Amino acid sequence: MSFVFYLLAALTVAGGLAAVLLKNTVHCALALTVAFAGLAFLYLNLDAQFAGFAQILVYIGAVAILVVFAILLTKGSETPKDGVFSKTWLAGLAVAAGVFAVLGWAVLQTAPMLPKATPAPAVTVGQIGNALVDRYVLPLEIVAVLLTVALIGAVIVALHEKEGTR
Amino acid sequence: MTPLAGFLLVAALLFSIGLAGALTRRNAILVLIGIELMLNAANLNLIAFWRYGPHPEMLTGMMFAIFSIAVAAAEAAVGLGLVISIHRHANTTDLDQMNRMKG
Amino acid sequence: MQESISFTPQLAASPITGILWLIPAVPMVASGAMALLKQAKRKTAANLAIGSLSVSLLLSLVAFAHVVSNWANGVATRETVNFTWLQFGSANVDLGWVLDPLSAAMLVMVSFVGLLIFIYSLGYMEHDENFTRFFCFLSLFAGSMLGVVIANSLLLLFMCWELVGLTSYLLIGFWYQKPAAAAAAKKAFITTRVGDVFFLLGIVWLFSQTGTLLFYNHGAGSMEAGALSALLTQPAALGLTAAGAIGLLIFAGAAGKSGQFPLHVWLPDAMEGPTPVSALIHAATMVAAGVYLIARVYPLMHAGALTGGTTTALTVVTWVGAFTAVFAALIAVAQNDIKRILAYSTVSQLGYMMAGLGMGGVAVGMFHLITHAFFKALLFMGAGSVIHGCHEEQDVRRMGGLKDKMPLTFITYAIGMLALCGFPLLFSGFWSKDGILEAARHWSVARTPFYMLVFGALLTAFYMTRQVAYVFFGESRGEKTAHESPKVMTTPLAILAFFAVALGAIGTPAWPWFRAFLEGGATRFDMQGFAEPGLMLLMGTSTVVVFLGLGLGWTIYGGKSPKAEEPDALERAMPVVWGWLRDRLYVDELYGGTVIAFYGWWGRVADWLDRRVWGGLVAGVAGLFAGWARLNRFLDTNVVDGSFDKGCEELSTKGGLLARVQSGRVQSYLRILALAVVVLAAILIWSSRA
Amino acid sequence: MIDRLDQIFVLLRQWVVGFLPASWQTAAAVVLSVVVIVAFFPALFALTVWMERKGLGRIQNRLGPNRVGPFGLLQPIADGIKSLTKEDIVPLSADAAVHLLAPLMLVVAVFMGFAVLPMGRNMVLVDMDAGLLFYFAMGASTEVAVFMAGWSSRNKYSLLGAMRAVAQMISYEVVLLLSSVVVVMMTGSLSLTKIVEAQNHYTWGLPHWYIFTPWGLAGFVMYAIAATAETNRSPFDLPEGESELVAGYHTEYSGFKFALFFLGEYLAMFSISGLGATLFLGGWSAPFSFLSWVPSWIWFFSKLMLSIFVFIWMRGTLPRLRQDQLMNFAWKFILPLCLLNVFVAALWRFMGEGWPRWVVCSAILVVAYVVVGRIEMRSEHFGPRRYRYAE
Repeated sequence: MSFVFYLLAALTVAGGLAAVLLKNTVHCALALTVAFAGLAFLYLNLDAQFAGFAQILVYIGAVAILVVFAILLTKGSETPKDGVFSKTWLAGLAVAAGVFAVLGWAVLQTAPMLPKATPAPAVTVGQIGNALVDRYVLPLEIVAVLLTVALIGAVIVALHEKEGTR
Repeated sequence: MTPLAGFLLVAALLFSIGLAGALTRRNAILVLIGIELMLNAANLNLIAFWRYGPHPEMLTGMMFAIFSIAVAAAEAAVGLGLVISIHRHANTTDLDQMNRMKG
Repeated sequence: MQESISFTPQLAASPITGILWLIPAVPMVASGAMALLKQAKRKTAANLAIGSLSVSLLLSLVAFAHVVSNWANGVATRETVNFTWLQFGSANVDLGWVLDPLSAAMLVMVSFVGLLIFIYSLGYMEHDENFTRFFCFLSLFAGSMLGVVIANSLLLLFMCWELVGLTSYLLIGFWYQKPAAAAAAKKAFITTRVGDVFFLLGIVWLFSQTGTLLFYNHGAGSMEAGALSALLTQPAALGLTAAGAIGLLIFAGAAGKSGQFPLHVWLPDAMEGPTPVSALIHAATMVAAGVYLIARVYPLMHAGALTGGTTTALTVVTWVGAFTAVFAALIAVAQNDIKRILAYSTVSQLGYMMAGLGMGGVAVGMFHLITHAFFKALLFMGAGSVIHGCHEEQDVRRMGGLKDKMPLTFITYAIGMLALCGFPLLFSGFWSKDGILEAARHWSVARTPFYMLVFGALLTAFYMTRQVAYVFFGESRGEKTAHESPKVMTTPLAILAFFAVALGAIGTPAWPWFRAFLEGGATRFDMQGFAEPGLMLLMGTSTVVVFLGLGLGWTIYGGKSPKAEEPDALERAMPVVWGWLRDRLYVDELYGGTVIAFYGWWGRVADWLDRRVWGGLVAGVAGLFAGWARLNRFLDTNVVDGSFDKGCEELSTKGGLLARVQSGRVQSYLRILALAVVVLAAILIWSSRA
Repeated sequence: MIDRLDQIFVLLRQWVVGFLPASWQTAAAVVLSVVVIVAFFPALFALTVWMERKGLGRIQNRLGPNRVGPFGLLQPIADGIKSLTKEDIVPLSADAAVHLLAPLMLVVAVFMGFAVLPMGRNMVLVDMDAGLLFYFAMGASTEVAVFMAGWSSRNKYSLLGAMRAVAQMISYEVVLLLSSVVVVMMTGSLSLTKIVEAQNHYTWGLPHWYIFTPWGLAGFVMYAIAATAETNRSPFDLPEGESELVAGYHTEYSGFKFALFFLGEYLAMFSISGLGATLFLGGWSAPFSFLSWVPSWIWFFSKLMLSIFVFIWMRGTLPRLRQDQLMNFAWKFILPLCLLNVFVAALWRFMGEGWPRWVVCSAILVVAYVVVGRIEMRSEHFGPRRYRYAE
């Protein structure tokens, strides 16, 4: 467990916490990007170069921006008077805590049997590409279709129903 | 503690944080943010297992993560689109007020 | 990276082969574009169609030149581009295209004749309001026909084959307002389909035996020694080898497309379509596709033949062909519709080609195919021009004396007619037909086909003379006065006429260029070709026969001009036979009386069964249940309801309480979900560690 | 001698690093190159600003800066001093933290991009296997910075500018990626050094640059357009259109922070031009084989400066687009052509050597360009907008 790992983990978790705790929605979104960045660095720390960069490209470059747009379009940026947390926040928190308890317990239970540190696998982008078009070609196609459908669907859902516009 | 366990713990923590956010925030967009966090925690798991698993050269976990990143992007697009259209109808993104589908 | 692309073809030896696929692709794309056009955009459509086909012609010529140059350097061209189309399990289906002398020659013929006919249609379809649609169909047809020609895979060939069938259907029924046209279209489609079923069976069988549908694949193709020898060892029913049986099945498909005897009935009716269509599809190209198919799979048909001998498949081909030749010629004698006469003559000429393939091999059959394509297209377009000139009159008895009114049409038509009759020495038809007769003379199995074909030649000369005498000589019997057709129609006629004469030059015994080209031998000009024993005699006979036919025809019909109503000269002589012939030997009636009648009867039976038996049963059961239901209703209303209603009220109140859970709040649901997950995970882990 | 000159920077670095203990050397080498990059490009930036102002002056028939130093050469330095000594104003209602972070994040992200650019033979900071992906990832994260700047200023002009900028950058980033994909398809690698190596061959003294192929040319043109939009340069400079919204997302910035934005913009221009040169113009390879004795880095930077000049030229020449035109142009015109270009590249690979692929590929591209262009120009997306008053 290197120092770098602890640093990145702290960064990521802090970003996540800020993302769900902050009052101002836009701040939440920005904190989310911090968490994403932390995750990307964790991937790099796991020798998953491609996944790390893809994470930055997709999440920071697209998803975060998307969230921000949504916030501004729904004027959610101003904080409501009656608190940002729902009435049942306590129950929710309890459940989340329960989930973490179970997961953490499971991890610690199984920690001894987990594999020890292994040599870093040398995976080039070329291998990933070949795997994509050969072993994983069907999932690839399906994801392509899914993305197209999602694109069209999102556009249609967000369209004005007013005739005259589009 | 093995490195893998560390990553798994971080993932678990992140997942719980996301869940807490999704369960406690009132703003629909923030619920989506929480869900994004949960997805990312799952990705972290996948990649950690790929890295320390028996056959990293098979790329299985990596592929899983890449595909789930793509799917998550689609999810975000559609979810936010829904939020926007809901806001256009009900003029709110407060989930406590969106309870018209009660039984 | 190169390896990661799975379908990288073994790249063709020459660039032209690499882009051979463009030849069919261009017209197809053009037709797709035309399909999107407005009907009003006639000019654009015409430009698209003709432009695209001329591109194809250009490429075909390049390919042809490439093959010829290779041949001149003593190299027999056979360049293929194959790629995997589908892959299931271990088997994979390959498609591909091939450039060899056969396909090259056919390519040039199809695209050239096609182009001429396109140009001709400009004039012919001028006044049709569906001009654009017509050209869209035409180019689709041209594209798929060229696809058939270049296909190196039986499957690809079959696809294009079906496309060709579809376009032929669309074009025959082009004037779908005419019930006759619609009916003819249906008939053509269904009849050819009968053949195609057998064809498909053959394909499947071939695939199951050889595991590939490619013709040529560097020794691994189904038309190459390895596969063939494997096929020969496979016995099939009736003492046939698998090769023979598959050959016969494929021949059934070919017979369907090119109107061989049992399946010829659709072709004459197909004349309901516009004349350019008849010229392009039902004379020059599509009907020849069957012959081309046989030529393509000739190695399969010929497999296992003893030296100089023949195989069962080829024998069948020969007999069917010879019979069709005579049979159709007989019928043609007694027809009065100008296009029907030509149609039947087409059928009989196709019979000649089949017989030629069966007895003399690829070169003989293909040569007749090529020459016939030119002069028959010429004849049809001439007929079209005549019909156009006579204001859509098609009955030869209502024409006459046109040779002065439409001189150009007359001259070209006469040339075509002489070529078809096989007028000695000058005309291409003579040489190609003589090639077939020559082959028939040497055929080892039987002599009968030879005599049949000679008789057929006599008949051909006779009915053509009759037709020409009716149409162009004597004085006019039509109501309206005829006029010559516009240049855009007559120019293609002239060009075709030239080729109808000139093409003969490449197939004379003295200089068998075409045969050498196909079979890849050397050739040079020497008169010794004629010195072969008996050849002169043969040529003499056919000459005599031709003159006999012409003379007969002229003596009976020449000069005089009977009224349309009064019976035909021959009819007076032998009314009974004439009746048979006029009624097309009752083949249609036969089918009508057997197959179709049976279906009709069976349909009525089924209908009756439905109405009476099943219907009665259903009604009875229904009645039963209805009665039971009435009983139930009585019980319900009087017995059950009271208590039941109480129960319902109870339930709804309790349900209302329960429904509180469904608060409609997303987060509450999510919470419950998460809780469930927690519990589940806890249980799992607990059980796993215990 | 020649290759000494070619490798001069590499050798210098080795020489300097040589003084340190072996264990530090690798790290020191990296630090050294980073320092060099961080020092060099701002200098280039100063030069470019002078060039731009002079060039615009010529185009607009003015003299341009001519007071400070010979030909006003010292003008940029004067500007720098001015902006450094200026008061740093932060609006009262502004979100101070974000307002501060935005310019830093922008500049850092932009600087990151240089890490993978091969500026000469063996002259790349980190030769990453996924270099191109890294570059685009960094480019993507600038958008967040721009948004932060615009939003944190609490100023409607800034917000509008930021929104425009982000929308435009996202849209054109898609085009940027897709037009670079063809190169990756051909090279089979995301590593920029490999891409340059793949182009560093010659037939009859002419280079195998990708721009000299149908798909390469099309890709380069689309890349150039997308790059112009990505760097918010005229004619795509709506986010800063001073006539429409005062200065876009950096309206509320002054002094050093503003200077950082200014710097970041030009650095982005440099790096994106460098990437363009690397992808399509053969990076540091010489245009003719007989010129390959000239040091590689000279070629790289001359190509870079050439494209910078083109940027300036365009800015002086072309009028600004309208927002809806901009978007329609990205999504309805360039994007389809980009996708087609990918297909064409595949076809090119499929058809193998020989003249036919040249004919076919060029034909497809030209026809598509003409047809799509015709259709689009007919539709009202590009023509004058029909205003509907009193809605």
